[in-house]
Amino acid sequence: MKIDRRSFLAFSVGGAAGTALSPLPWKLTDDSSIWSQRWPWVPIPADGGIGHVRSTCTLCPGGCGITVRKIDDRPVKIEGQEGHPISQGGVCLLGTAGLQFLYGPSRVRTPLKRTGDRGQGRWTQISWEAALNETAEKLNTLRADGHPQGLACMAGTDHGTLPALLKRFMTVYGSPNFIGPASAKEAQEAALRAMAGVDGTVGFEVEKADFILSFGSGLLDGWGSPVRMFETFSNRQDRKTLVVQIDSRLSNTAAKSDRWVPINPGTEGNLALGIAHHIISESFYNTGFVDNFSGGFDSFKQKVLSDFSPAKVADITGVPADIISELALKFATAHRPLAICGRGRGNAPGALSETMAVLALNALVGNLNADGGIRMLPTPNYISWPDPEMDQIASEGITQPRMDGAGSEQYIYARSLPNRFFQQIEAGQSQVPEILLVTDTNPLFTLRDTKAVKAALDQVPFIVSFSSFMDETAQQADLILPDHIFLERFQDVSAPAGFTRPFIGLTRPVVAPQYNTRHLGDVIIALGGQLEGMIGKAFGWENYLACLKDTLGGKWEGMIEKGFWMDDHFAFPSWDTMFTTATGRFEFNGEKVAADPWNATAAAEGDSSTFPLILVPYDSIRLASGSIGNPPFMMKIVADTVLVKNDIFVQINPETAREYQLSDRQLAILTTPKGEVTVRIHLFEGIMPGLVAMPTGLGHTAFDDFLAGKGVNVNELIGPLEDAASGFDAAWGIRAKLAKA
Amino acid sequence: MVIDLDKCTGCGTCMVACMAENNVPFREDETDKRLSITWMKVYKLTNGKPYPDAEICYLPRPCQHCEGHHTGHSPCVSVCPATATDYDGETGIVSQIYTRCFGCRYCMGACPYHARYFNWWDPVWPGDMEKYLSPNVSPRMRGVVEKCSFCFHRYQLALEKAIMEGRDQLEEQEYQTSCTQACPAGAITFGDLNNPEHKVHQLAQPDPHHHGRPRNPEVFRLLERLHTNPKIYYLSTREWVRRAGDNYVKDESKSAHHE
Amino acid sequence: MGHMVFHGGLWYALSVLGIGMTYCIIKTIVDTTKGDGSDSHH
Amino acid sequence: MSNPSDTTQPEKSGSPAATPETESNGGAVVILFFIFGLAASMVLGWVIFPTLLYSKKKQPVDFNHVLHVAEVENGCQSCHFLREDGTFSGRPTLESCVTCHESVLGVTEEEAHFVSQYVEKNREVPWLVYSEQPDCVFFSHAAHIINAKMDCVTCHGHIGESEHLPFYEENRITGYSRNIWGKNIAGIARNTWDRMKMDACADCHIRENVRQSSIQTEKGGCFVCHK
Amino acid sequence: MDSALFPKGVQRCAMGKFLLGISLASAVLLWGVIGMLLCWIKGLNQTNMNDYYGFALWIWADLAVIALGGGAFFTGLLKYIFGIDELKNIINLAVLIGFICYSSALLILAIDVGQPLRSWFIFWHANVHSMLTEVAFCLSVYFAVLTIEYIPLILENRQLDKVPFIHNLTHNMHHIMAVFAATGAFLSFFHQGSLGGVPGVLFGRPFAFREHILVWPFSFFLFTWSAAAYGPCFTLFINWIIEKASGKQLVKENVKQLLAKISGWMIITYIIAKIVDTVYWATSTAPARGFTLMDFYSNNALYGIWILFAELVLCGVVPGLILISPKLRANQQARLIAIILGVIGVSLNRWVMVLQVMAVPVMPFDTWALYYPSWQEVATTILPVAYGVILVMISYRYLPIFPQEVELNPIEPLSTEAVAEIEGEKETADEASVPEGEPAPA
Repeated sequence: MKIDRRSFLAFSVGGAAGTALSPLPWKLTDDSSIWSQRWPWVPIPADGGIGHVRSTCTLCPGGCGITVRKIDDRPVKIEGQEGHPISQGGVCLLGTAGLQFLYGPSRVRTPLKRTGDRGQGRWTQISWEAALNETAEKLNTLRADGHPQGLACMAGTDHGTLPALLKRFMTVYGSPNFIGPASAKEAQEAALRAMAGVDGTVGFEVEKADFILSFGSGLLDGWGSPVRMFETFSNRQDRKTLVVQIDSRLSNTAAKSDRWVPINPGTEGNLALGIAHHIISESFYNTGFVDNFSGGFDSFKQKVLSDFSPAKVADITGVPADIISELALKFATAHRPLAICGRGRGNAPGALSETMAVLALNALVGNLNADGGIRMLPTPNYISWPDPEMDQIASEGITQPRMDGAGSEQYIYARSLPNRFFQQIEAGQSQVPEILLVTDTNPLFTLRDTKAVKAALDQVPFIVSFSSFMDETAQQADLILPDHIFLERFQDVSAPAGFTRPFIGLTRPVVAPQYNTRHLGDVIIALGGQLEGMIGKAFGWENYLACLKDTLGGKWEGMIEKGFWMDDHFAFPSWDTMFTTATGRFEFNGEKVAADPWNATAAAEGDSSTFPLILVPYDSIRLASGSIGNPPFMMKIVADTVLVKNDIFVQINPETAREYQLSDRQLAILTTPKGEVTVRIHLFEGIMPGLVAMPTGLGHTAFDDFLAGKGVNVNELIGPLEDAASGFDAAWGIRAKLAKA
Repeated sequence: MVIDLDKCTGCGTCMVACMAENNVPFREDETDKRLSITWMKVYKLTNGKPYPDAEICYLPRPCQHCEGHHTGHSPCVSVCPATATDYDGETGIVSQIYTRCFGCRYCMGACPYHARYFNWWDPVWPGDMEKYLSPNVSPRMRGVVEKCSFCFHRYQLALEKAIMEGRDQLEEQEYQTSCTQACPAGAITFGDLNNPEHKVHQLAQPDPHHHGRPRNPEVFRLLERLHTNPKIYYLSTREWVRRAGDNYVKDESKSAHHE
Repeated sequence: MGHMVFHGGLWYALSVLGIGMTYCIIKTIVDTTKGDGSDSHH
Repeated sequence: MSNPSDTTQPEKSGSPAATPETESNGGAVVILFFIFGLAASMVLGWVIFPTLLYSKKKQPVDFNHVLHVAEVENGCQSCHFLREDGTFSGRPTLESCVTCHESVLGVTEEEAHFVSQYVEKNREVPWLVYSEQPDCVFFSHAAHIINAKMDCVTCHGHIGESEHLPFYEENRITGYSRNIWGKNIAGIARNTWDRMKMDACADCHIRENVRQSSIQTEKGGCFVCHK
Repeated sequence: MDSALFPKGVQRCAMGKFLLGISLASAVLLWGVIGMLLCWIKGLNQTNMNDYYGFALWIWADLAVIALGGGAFFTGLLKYIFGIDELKNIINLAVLIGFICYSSALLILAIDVGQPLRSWFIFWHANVHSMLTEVAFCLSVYFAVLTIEYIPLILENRQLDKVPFIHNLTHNMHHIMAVFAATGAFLSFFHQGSLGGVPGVLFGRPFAFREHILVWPFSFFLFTWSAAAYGPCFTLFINWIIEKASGKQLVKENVKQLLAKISGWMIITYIIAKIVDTVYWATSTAPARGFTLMDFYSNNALYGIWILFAELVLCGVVPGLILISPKLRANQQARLIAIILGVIGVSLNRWVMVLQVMAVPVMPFDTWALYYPSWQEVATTILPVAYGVILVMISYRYLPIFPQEVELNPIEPLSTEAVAEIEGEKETADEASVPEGEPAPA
């Protein structure tokens, strides 16, 4: 029979019917949906047993306790640590996002050697042996040439065993150039040395104070230990504590305070003295303290009364005289008043006089080492290693002057002046280091006038970075010896910012090192061994862990168990014994401050005719502005009034906008003596007319695609301002102008 | 859930804690907030007054888990054609099942709080970030809607623990959402609104006769007048803040609120 | 309520269509095999 | 279907219908072909399709349940147990095996292989889990074992009585284990353990009235078993 | 060349010209297909939709074409149920348009959902409380009806019709078409309505929400009504285009006027109801939720009160009045303007009920959300138009869409035979049907 069209038709109809009666179409439909329900390219997290590890966060100087939740060996979330003395179970957003640093694309995964030009981003991966050998060789040659002081080292922190090891290394190597950080924290320590002769850290007992007068400190914007501040703020209502925020902007802190006192930027110090004036003239001050335990009060009194009359201060600060006296009254009559300083997050030290003025204010009401007052803590003394043997080269080198001039006659109270360090090099006024070691800091992003810093770095022949991330400074390095990050290593965290008790937090590995990185401590010890001379001898531990255990001695066991060590019963010395100045008294004007501290209002750079406006940087808790960049989770919650695509927004008052015919979200050119950038306008009623506020922490050029190229780094636009009294960077802003783009 | 707006500092820890807890993906550019998945979103409210009288208040907005004017008649649940989102009578949680959802987005149109987010892109975790994903929350594929679940997986885990210990009731503290736990200011309180023992009940004082409308005069709910009957109660001592929580026809007195 | 209208309506519609089409096809097959109707063309 | 050739076609197909004998013959042919089509597609759908759909995978080690169940004290729970926090440890880790197997015990090929490949290299065994549920499912063993007092067999069948591990059959499209849909391609289950799809769970939950808290469906709340 | 396939007694343009037209349309079609594939393969990130615009251009297009396709069910209703027989001369076109509109709507929906492979969940896991479920069911079932109504048209192709089986099938289907039409009308009533319910039930969106009658919001009835009212306008509009394109009159004036008149009265009644609804909504529904009418029409770049005026008056009352006045609707130009305004009016209404709903801020501290579609969205929205053009061209060329065409455009040489042919065919067909008429029910 012939297969004609009808037969074929019949065949297909039968086929269709049969298929419909078979599972094929139905199962396929179902399975295709199920396929879409678990697409191969959507990850399925592995399940396992839940565990928790306690550690300490080192992403900021806060020293909060954290608990890391793990599934089998995988850390999956960072949470707070119940009963931790600093963070009381709380955690901040940066800490919570911490795991993104651990696995992020910007990690440096193995030692790298630069092949292209600096900053070109061309690297070859090398072995640790090769990396260490090359470094050792450079160091040996430099030493052999006889000027070990040509070695400089920049570190992000001054406290703990790691900086101690670095300092020890520098010492036995023969270089005085260990450059630590210089932030508000260091400024406070400097002021403490100057006025109280105490070599230690300043603690602010916010938990107990009942009247907090904050001179521009962003208590809710990342100042001190952020979590501790958040908690203090939120449960202050129960304690009936009042917080007055003196700020030129309605910052989050100002918004949440009981009262916001707007002030001309950069004049907080004057206001402090203005308040002092009222307190003294009305003799609200604590005579018991002032008469018996202070020195230089008369000259201070005279100075304040003559130069800081409310009227005059009102004129400078823009704070009405009556409000000044009102604040003075409230402050002086409060049970436990506390004045706090350190602008914004406290990244910049500011003029020594500002800190001294605020410290003086606290002294006037006699709250030094009083409950809810200023706590003077001695430098943690648990690191007591035998003095290293020094060879000829070392002992000579160590006596050489520091490149940043810190500790010299002029800048006697400063420990380190990173800004000055680079300014000097760039200005050709100091010897250029031949080798620069950089760890845990990112000067090319965090220091004012990044162009100058870059120019200075360019002059340094050999730069070694120990950064865990490909940050701006690391990009300029010749060699990167990547460190573990805090989740992969042991470390002691001492003297957390603004804390009021002797405390050491323990950071411990919560996960095995993910990449081919090495603990800085181990690297220093290994490096020491590879150097000629006595250097190796100075490091008698086979590795860092051994060193840490040895150093902490009896504390170790407890720390392993609790995650920290704290001296709860620390007896604060009383007024008669606490001051170690020559006179044994609290010196209102400081002991040997080179320049007169009290006539120092650092004016903003630039002339008001070309630059009618003033640019002030502002810190936001949602933007990490330290050496590490914002993790993706935090970039995700940056408001669209701060950043849109790659455009950064500056806040201006609608009045200012009218003056320059600018409208909301409009593109504009922002110019300062240091540079010019394109920004977008955000109209904000909470900012003083005439000001332009730009967030810190944006404008990275390094790290990964989630951060690089977004916005502008305000440090490009602001130059440092050297404080005569201390050498600190006193800049708080800069003159600027805005024009339509 | 009760959120104390006087305590909230707008830091955003709740948002990050939520993302970290719930495997929320992210992209290189997240500045277009209408494409950015944030189950918990903190809004910035201003009182509209000029300098220096300007005031700011932050308002965190998770899914409101609306009960609607009759049980389970949430704006979103009632419209989902495939029952991918559901109202759980036991916990009062509005669930979202990503594998059931086929992405019609009707629920997003229905939600006045914009608490629902669509996965416009395939989720991608850069570097080795896939390693930190939690197995307790399933990652979402492209093309489905997702939203705050009140960290329901924590309830499931707490129940398992309770079962092991031979209990059938959970303690107040046993089940807390990630944002509640994380908030450094302690602004968020979480618990069972129907349980007089629980802090949330005491704070909000829900009125059973008016669909849980708060009896505490300093507490309000977002868009109370839409009768969505949400489970998020906001606490503020500031009148302008409470007023900002709902719509009022011009010169309408506050009392109109309770018509 | 909407429930019932919905289901009732739906099943009513489906069955009408089903029965209608079956009727047409069967009747057509009958017509065609009977052979008449188609012849009327030529 | 309408192309120029049609113009001449009607005569061809029209005329046979006119003459009786070809008519009947033609009808028979049509019916015959119809049956051919039907049969062919049935075979395709019921026999060939399932074999194509699933891939057969061998377990890394041919584990003998009977042997082990005899050795250990408390049956399945010895290796598949609830953790203290109520979560379930279904896939035994190497650790638990090593307690006995740090060196070769028996004489079998398999064990030698197991020890050399995994114990000595300290590698976890990549077991293929027959009852692996999709990621969107939250299954609480605690709720079923302790609260509902169910035994393993109800869902997992008699795997515990096997001397050799069966092939792990994976759906090539979905990547699921075949045990989820069930061996029967039509999805018909004779025993409680024949099928592990959602409907199987739901049926039991409805029967036992387990947290039927959904307002929409008046059945089980989604978040009872989903995550 | 393909003349053998033409309906009897009509003239069609040259093959070349025809193919040219087809290929032009196909080019546009291809563009749309590319957009469609991009959306399927890369996902909906190809669109400019966002979390505020979950519903956007596509859903508008969907609602619009369904409203415009409403002519099919309404004309069907009039012809088969109310037995207005003149309409048989335009119902084929109405059915064709309906078929195009509904198939397009389904296609767009298939692109719009984030997980097309799972779209059948809407049937399998249906939530019957959801308006969208109702839409999906009625839509697909009614599409089946339209297909049933369209099939006989295809089968009436001169060559196909020669196949006895097909010929009889066509005949039998015509025979019970009334039943199908009735079902179609019934289904349409519900899905047109439930489409109106889609925005109407959104009690979280004061701009969209409408008070309910039983389980349905006002908008439910308004949508059905407007579809019935404006659908015929679209049918007439397309008819006008085809006539212009072919340069022939295809439907007699009286038929057009009749449909126009019906449409006119529908529009008038609809617009009155719509105005009542709007007033009630603006004075009662919205204020109860804290909104005044102007809140919905101010503080944004696009949505001013003009849109309300345009929808209600310019594209509602005006065309309505024109079409009900015998003098005006007899005037070609006036009628054309009216039907175009009508088409715009209903589209505008659907736009407002979808996109403006998404644009209006609900939370007091939220802002207006405006959006513009990406080219992929535009392309995929135009795709159905191109597809429609092609289908119309083919159908017109090969199928007897317009029963009056032969009569209105006699072809000189063989006109008489041609007419005779047609008559003959008709009679025989009818005769043939009579005897089978009886046994059928048995």
